[in-house]
Amino acid sequence: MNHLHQQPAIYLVLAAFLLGAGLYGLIRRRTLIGMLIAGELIFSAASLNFMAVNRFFAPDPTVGQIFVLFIMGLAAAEVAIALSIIIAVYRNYRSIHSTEMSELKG
Amino acid sequence: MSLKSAVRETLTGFKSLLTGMRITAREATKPIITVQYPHETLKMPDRFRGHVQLILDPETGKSRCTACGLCVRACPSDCLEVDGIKREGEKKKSVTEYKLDFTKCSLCGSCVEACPSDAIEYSKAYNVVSRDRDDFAKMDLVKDLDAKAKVWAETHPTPPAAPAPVAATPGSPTPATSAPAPAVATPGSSTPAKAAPAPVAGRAEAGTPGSSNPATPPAPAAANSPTPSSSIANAAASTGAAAGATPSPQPESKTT
Amino acid sequence: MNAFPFADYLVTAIFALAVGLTLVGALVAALSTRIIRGVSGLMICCVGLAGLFYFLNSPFLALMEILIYVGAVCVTIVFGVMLSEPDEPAEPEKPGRALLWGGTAAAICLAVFLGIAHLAVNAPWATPAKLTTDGSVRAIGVSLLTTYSLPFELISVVLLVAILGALVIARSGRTKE
Amino acid sequence: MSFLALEPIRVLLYLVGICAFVGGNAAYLVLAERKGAGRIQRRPGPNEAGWAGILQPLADGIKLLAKQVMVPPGTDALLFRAAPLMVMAPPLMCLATIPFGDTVVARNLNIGLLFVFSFGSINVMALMLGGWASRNKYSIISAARVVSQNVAYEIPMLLVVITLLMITGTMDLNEIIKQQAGWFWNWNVLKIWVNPLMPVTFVIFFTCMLAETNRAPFDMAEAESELVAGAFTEYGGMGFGVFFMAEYANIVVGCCLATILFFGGWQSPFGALSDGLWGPIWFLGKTYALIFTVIWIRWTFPRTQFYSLLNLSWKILIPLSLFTLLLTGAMMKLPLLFK
Repeated sequence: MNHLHQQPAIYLVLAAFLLGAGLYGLIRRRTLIGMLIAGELIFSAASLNFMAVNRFFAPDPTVGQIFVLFIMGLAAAEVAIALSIIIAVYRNYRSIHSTEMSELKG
Repeated sequence: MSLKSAVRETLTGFKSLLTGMRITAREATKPIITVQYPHETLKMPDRFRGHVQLILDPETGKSRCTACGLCVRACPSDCLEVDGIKREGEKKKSVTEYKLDFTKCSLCGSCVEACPSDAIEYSKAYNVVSRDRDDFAKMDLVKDLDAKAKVWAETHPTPPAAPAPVAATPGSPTPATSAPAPAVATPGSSTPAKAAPAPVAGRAEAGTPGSSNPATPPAPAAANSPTPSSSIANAAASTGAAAGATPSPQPESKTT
Repeated sequence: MNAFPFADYLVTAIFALAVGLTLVGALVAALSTRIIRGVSGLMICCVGLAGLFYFLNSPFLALMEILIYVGAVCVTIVFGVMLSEPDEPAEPEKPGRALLWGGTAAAICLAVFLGIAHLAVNAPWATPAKLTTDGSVRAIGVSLLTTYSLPFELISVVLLVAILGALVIARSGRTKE
Repeated sequence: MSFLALEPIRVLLYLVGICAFVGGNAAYLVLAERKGAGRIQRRPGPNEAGWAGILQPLADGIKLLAKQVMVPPGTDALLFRAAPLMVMAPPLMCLATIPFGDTVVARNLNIGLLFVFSFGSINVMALMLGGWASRNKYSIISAARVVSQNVAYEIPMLLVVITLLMITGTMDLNEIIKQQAGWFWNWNVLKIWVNPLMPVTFVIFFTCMLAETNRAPFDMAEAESELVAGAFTEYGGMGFGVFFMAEYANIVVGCCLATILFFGGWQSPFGALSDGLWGPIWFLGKTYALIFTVIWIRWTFPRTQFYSLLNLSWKILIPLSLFTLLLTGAMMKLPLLFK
């Protein structure tokens, strides 16, 4: 257990960092696509957390992997939907800056 | 698109693809038909109209031109200049100057038709190149003829007594061209560009010393020369072998 | 492997590379001003994550991460970027305001990061005494089609709905024009 | 010798060998392509550099190396420089798991097939980033085409591969090859008792491979007549050279994969003579036969139009590959009903 890559703390801290970075991006990004990227970072944080816990602390190391697979599937679906919405928004507003979408009527 | 038509379309499409591949495979096994340009050139057909040139009479090794000036008069673009002198012991005048302004020439051929003594013809030089405009504005056809005559003389070691001195040493009647003539006739021996400012047949860099007739360019062009007799053809071949030894730049070959 | 004297260093170096890629990628994804760089950052982050997954005994998930995130998600996002040219900046924020909001956001995120990291490091994790499966690809497949078959089917339905929804939404925007 | 037996050293040696293999292949496949094009069009092709043009790749390489790599103003310089590096990495990675012979493999993974596909998908990203970073209309159009084309053809390709996975039951490339031992009718492409549509499956795979590697008749991404040079319009010198090499390296990887999946990899066609040095010989022979088919196809067919390209994928290949998938599943599971 003296190897660096067998320390669960590294993975967990890294996952927390990904979450922090994702949150920051979600707050500070001003375009919808930027927010989408930040959202993906948060997904990645969750995946990494699942995998780390799965590797070190779970009695059945299959479950975490399956959950990460589901996360990936959901992320792919989310990106598809989000991008189609973004493109529709762009067609209506000629912009994807989140501050400019202030009308309620589409 | 119904399922049946989709299936049929797919199958016929696939079959047509295979047919296409069969055709290209068959073509790929056939011999090559392109001309490898700097190594070989096309033989120009008999009716090809290049610029005008003086004919070397294979019997005498001289021009048949009598400087009568009919061609000058026939020329609609006024691009010919002919001059001649009357020599001792000859009935007719012989040409000393025959200049063609190729920049004005429209290759109409009136001069060839007008010539009463069949002294001019179309050359087969199709790739005339030069860096100098004067090479075309003042094409010296007599000089080309002299170069040809020199070659002719070399391949006729025992010519008939009468024309031999004239052909070999044309110094007295044509003083202007006597000096450069030897340099011209031995391609690759000396600096061709200085010795011969005449138009360059073939590629300008190909080391062909100044002469617009097709006898002195490298071997491929020599094959194009009009061959009124076998002796000229031999002459062309011999000079061609000499000129062919000069380095010629490789062409850039590209696909797609 | 033990015969090779530098094996440990090599493994550690590769691990450090994976961690570094993840960190740098996340930072670029969160901080860069240009969207396309952000996507590149996400891609780098995902490659690093794939390396980490490999170290977490799951080469299958590592490859799936690359296949899905780099090959599908990032590509789709770049495609979206191409269609909506988001790089033209809106009217710039006032510097004071930007500093204020940026500082607040950074503080919040730092707090979240430190808090979760503290929790994660100090939590009383229990290492299991005995593993019930080996976590191989075969085990994943068996679990997917037995225990987790319902979520598996649901994911496929979600993906189908996502495809159809994406088509409908993107199309409606077009007809409106 | 014991030093060579060490795994890291061995892998390192193999990687060096793979780099040399890819480099040599990329260089000489360009020559083979030009020679093949020449033959099909009844001209000799490059024949000036060396005997029959044998040194032409060297001349081209020197020319490209001597050129300055220009970064046009207005481009995203970092991405612009990174894209050629990214595009070269995937084929090199993929070749690391490809078994050239029974024991001639850099690193045999038990999920080698997935490895090849996951790294192959990076290629699209690299082309897109290169196209986008160029800030050129043509490049961006080309990048958009690359994406829609690759997305469209990835689906039937993966469906076909799933069909094969159902038959083989493993993602280990060497194991897949070993299952095709014996006479040539044991090759997956001819296993019509498993699925009568196996040859069709191969045709789908091959078509998708052509589209994925942006080869004619599906080279919409670099349609010279419309898009100058597509995604690499702005690249000059070795930047362009690397893109070009990567294209050929991808073809090599694709043909290796087709050989493994459908033509028995390093197995000889008649059961014997596939061990030792014969393995790589058979493998490379089959691979090069496929590569020359690719070249042959390129110089036979004109470029398709983009909509018919997408129609082919969405309306024909995907339904067909779904059908083969279904048929294979049915034929594998039907015997269980009568037990």
